[in-house]
Amino acid sequence: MDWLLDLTPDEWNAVRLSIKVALVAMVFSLPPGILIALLLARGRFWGKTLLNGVVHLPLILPPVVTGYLLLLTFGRRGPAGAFLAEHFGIVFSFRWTGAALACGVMGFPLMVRAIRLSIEAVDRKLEAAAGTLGANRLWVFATVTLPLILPGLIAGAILAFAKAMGEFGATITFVSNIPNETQTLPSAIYTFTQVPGGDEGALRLTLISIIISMAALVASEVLARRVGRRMDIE
Amino acid sequence: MDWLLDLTPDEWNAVRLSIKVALVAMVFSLPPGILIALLLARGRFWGKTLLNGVVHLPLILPPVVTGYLLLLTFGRRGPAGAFLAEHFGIVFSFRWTGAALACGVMGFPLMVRAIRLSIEAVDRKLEAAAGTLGANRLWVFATVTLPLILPGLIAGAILAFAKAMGEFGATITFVSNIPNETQTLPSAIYTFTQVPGGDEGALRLTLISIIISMAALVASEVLARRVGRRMDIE
Amino acid sequence: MTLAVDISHRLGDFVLEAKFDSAGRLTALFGPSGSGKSTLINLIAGLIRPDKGRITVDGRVLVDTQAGIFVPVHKRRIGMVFQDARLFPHMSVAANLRYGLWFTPPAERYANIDAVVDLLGIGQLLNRRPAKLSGGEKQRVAIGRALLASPKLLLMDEPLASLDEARKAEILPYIERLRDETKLPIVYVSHSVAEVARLASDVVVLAQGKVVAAGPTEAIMQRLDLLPAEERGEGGAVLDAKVLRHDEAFGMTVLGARAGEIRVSKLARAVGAPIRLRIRARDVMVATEKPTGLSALNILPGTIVSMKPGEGPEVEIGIDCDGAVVIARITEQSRQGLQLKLGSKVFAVIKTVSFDRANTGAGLPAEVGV
Amino acid sequence: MTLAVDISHRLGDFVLEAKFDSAGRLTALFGPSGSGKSTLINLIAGLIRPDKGRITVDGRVLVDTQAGIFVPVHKRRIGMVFQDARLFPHMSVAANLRYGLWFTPPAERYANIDAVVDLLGIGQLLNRRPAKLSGGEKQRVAIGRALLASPKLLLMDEPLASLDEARKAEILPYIERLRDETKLPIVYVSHSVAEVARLASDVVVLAQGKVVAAGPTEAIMQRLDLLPAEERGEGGAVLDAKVLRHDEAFGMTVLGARAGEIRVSKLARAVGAPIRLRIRARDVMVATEKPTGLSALNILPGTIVSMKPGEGPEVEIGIDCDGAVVIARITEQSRQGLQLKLGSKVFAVIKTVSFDRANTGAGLPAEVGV
Amino acid sequence: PAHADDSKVTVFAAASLKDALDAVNKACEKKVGEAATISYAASSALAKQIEGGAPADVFVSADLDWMKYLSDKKLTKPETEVQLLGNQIVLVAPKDSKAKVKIEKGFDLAKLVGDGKLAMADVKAVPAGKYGKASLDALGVWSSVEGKVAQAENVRAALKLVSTGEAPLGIVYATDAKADKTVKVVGTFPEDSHPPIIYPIAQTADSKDKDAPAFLKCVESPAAAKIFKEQGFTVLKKK
Ligand SMILES: Nc1ncnc2c1ncn2[C@@H]1O[C@H](COP(=O)(O)OP(=O)(O)OP(=O)(O)O)[C@@H](O)[C@H]1O
Ligand SMILES: Nc1ncnc2c1ncn2[C@@H]1O[C@H](COP(=O)(O)OP(=O)(O)OP(=O)(O)O)[C@@H](O)[C@H]1O
Ligand SMILES: [Mg+2]
Ligand SMILES: [Mg+2]
Repeated sequence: MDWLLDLTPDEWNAVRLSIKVALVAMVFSLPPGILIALLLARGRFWGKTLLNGVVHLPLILPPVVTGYLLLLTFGRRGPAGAFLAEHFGIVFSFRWTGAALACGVMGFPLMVRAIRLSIEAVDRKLEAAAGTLGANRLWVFATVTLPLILPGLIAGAILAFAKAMGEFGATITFVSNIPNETQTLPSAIYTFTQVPGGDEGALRLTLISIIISMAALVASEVLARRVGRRMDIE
Repeated sequence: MDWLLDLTPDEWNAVRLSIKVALVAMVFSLPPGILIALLLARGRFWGKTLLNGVVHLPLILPPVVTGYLLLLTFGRRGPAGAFLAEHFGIVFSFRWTGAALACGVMGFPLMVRAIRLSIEAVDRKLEAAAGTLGANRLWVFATVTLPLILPGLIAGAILAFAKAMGEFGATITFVSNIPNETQTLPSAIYTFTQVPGGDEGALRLTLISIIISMAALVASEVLARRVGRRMDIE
Repeated sequence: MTLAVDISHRLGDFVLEAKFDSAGRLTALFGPSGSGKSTLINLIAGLIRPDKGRITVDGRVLVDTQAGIFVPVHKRRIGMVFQDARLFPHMSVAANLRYGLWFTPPAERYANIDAVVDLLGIGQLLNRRPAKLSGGEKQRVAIGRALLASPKLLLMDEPLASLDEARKAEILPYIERLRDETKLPIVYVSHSVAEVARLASDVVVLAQGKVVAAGPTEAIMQRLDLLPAEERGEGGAVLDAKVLRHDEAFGMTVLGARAGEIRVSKLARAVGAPIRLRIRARDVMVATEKPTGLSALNILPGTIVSMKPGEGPEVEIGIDCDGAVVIARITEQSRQGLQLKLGSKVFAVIKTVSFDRANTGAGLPAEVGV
Repeated sequence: MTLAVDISHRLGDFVLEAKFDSAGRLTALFGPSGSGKSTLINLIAGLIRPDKGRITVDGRVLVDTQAGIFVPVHKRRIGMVFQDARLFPHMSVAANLRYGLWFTPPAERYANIDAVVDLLGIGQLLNRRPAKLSGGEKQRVAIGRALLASPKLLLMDEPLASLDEARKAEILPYIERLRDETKLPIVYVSHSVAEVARLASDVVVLAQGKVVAAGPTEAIMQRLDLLPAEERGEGGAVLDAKVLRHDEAFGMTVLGARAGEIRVSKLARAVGAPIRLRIRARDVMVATEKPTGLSALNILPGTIVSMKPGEGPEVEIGIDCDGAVVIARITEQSRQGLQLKLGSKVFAVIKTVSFDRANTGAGLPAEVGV
Repeated sequence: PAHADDSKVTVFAAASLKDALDAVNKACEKKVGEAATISYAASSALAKQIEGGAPADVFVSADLDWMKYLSDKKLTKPETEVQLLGNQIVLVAPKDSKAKVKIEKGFDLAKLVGDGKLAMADVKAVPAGKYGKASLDALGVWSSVEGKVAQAENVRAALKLVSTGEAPLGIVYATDAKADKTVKVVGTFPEDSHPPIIYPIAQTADSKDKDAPAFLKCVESPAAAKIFKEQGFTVLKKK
């Protein structure tokens, strides 16, 4: 245990940063994730296939390419990056926020898929019943659909979190590897694997990463089970 | 179009190889994927959390680490690699089969999650009904559960396929980047990005990769919709 | 209420073409399985958008395909009880019940949760999840949920089909009271003649997607040919009567109808209260001389005004008892034996106990409040 | 068949403790909503593993917690029709029907798919998906599916609850025929007295998880107190009779029971065939002198052997007609008016048409084969 | 070797050599009798793969460390090891940059970088990064810019950061800078400010391919040297 936790300050920072980045990525991708999953599961519109494709892009592309595209778009000279920086003061390049963005984008297809699957499993007759009781679409969603897809939501969120904990290629390409700012655990691990004799350090950080993600996983399982038990779909 | 398809023989090989690897990875991970999804969705056994954790490992770990672990385990000097080579003549190291293994492993958590979600959405009362009609567990699974989870299965398979099309870190670490043998599209793209002036080549291969994955995606959507329509869960 | 429907809608091979008006307080949709009752009620609720047509309630247009009007479900203020309960599995029974309250302005709430819970006998279920209820319990909760949304029109799709007689009998008076006192218009789907006869002011008879008859219950119930063969005996005259007096000694109530005095088991209704009686055709005997020494208490003199062959060896005899027609269903053998003809002076003999609660629209037990 | 159940099982707050034996061909589980009927039938099917106890069918142990025996569902060869149809949504109706065939050795198949399809009137549905069926259609398909698995014991959990009377009447004879001809033992859940009286050879009455009475249908049906208040009139004598002769002229059949000759609408049964009659207490009148000029054809002389106060102002009069007891339900007012006492010689007056098909166990229309 | 075509020489080479080595391979095809199969990846990955039993005949590393890693484990044939190529590291800026600098001891790099970042390859792991850090250390400016360094996964990614304008300055190989028209070289780091930049080549211990020596010989030939020089490498004297 001592051996495991005998980290340099930079490594501690990487641990903290990784958790922060993964959490932020997860939380901020949930609302758009739900929205897009809803559109894909329920919507009938032109370009649905396209939207579906775009959502899956980060999965299909090598992470480095994704990172590069992010750099071109959200970098300080990129169109979106310049716009956001100017109007909202949101800067991604070389910031931990950029790491979160990269992790969020990489985990997005996983999250959307999970949520979409659960939305498709919802019994629409229940939603109709809620409608007859006076609930408009938004209320129906909030009081019936959302609770019913909670297990899928949890699954999607934890997938995104886990992915964020392991994401490396897009992150380092987009925001590089700046200790205390953008050096997440995977970047630190990468550095170790690239030097002869770095295996031990890599192993240690890997174990820490596993422990964190496992804890999150177990927590999500427990949560999902409790939600499921409460529900007991007939 | 000409420009897009004006590939060198090695690049053509990379395209073919990527499709082969992704298909094989998808097909071979389906049976264990279903099995483990079943265990996780339905089983109650000691170590379920552990199993769940292990399945998610490839998602959590940086791909390089996963690739390295694969090298250590399934390489010709690794315990599993040596065993399989000796007893079954199956060699992974530096073969396309190894690339398929790496891609399969990386996509496994995604596939399992998708399948598990759909299993959890299956109405167990229908399975009970099948039981009363004389079907044993296996038949119930084959004739009721399996058809009902088909949309989830398709979703899981396509996720695994797309992931395999984009997988790079674990593959190149495990089986290197040998033209005609283990050089998949992402590896070829990587190689392009590593040399000055390689951007155009990288872009071309990226586009090809996107086209293939999108085609698969659209096909899976159509399939899933047809299955879903056929079913129209009440 | 006036409900006006003129709609056509196609579902696969099935075509629903329904046109009818109803100004009744409770309109029953009656017809065999697969005749389109649920489809029609879903159209009224707004759960299905019709291919073509128009539905108005009290002049308010709910849908009009020509004018391009379609009021969305949640704005229709329509309570619906489904054939399958459709309770929210993630909420307790109590939360299910209260669901509609959120969307009802306090001023428009007329249903009281405690009274409804008492009435439906679901007090001990409040903290349960729907998955842990029996079939009948689920349906009772579903009825409560719809009522508590204080709807302006209540649609019920065979809400009692999965309830036992005791529960049915407990709930029916409540539906009657809703019908009579809150002026809540109700559209009620059923394939039970008894339910329809008891509850409905108007009946719409559906068969294979078409309206084969529509009109006041009295008229429809006398047309035994509209009823399924198995239930013809359940049909018969439906008479409006008044409570004349109570006979405390024997626990009886005497009703006055145009046909004469009729004795039934004591009713918890004030003298003068209007009552609806159903006299099932199969409960009526015909006598050519006034019977004596017989336990039947209700013997109404009258004249035979109609004779229709019924099912098999039976005939349906219409007896005009001072203006109201009572229908009797007897065998051809008896008819010949008694030499009955049009114009014969006869007596309609009715067993008192044939007027059980289900046939009199007796209303609510006194202690239940809404 | 002998079905022996001695089981206790807890579900949340609900405790089922059932002990009974039944050697009947069709055993009805009868009781109000929430009394544990579905739970009990699930225990017999093997869908629930009991906390404690033993169930045997014809000596074959299905479950015995003490001996650690639990035969899995699919090995029980038990056909089950659920309260909710539970059709496989991904298969056509035809595939649903054929499902059980896969698991039935050809030698043991006794059900014929064409006959079943014809009978249930589902021929035009065969290519549809379950989602496109109406509620009643679903249930009919579910019944067909269970039958086609050629089970050795058929469990039916209120299979007719969502069917209209016409369909019920079509299916009931088929269930009777199964009961009588294939020797397929049936356990039938119902809360309808009419269904139970018609179908059951034995009845187990449940209330709040306990068996309150069990025995032959005749005995249970005469105990009007066991029936829900609303349905007491539905109870009464159940008599075994034989077809004596047919009266073609009037389309009548004359039955011979111990109580005397009884005339009913023509039955499609051979002379000599055994028939079960239910004589509803509310359909029987009592006369002190033999009525004349009355349309009622069945007038049985007898002696009053019992008088029980019934609901409200009513009394239940047991009349021994040559060994068979017919029960009449009349008002106290009539009883006093006619001065009826134990031992009085009276006539039980029964309307012919009261013996409708649902009360006679008339069996299958001739053209339907199994 | 376990791969598909047993008769071909398999080369594991650092990814940054791709263009040069592909050209040399083509030129050598006749002499060797066949084109070699070349697998490009990071030196670290390749070294570990060779350790794991990869069917490589020849290893070309981007630095001495990974070659030493293998030779220490007796996985190379020491007699075949040659320091093949050399390279330089340079300071680059976007094409439109106005930055002017003379790289010397204590030059004010921090001021040049300003609010931006100095793009480098990973300073602990990637050779180009390691050399760059050593050089800055020797020039006494590391401590002043340490906080402004953005470490990329590899030298190409560092170059991308500069060429997209994300970082105003970067440290990359001369070979990379030369081929990229979107950046310009602002200065070259003195050779003596960092350990020599060397690409060693060696035959692996397991290599049995009879053509491998011919391939090595060809790569070390003057004809090959010409190609390497065209790409901006320096060709080292054999020792
Ligand atoms: N989605 C659909 N596609 C095609 N046909 C349908 C669909 N839904 C229902 N039907 C058919 O429409 C007809 C009317 O169905 P509906 O549910 O309205 O009948 P119902 O009168 O309510 O019957 P029940 O009393 O059995 O509930 C049935 O024949 C049914 O098979
Ligand atoms: N999983 C469960 N947990 C707790 N209580 C349950 C559960 N399932 C059923 N019950 C309760 O057990 C009792 C018996 O239920 P059951 O379904 O057997 O009744 P039933 O006689 O079939 O009623 P119905 O006629 O309404 O179908 C009910 O009171 C019900 O609330
Ligand atoms: Mg319906
Ligand atoms: Mg039940």
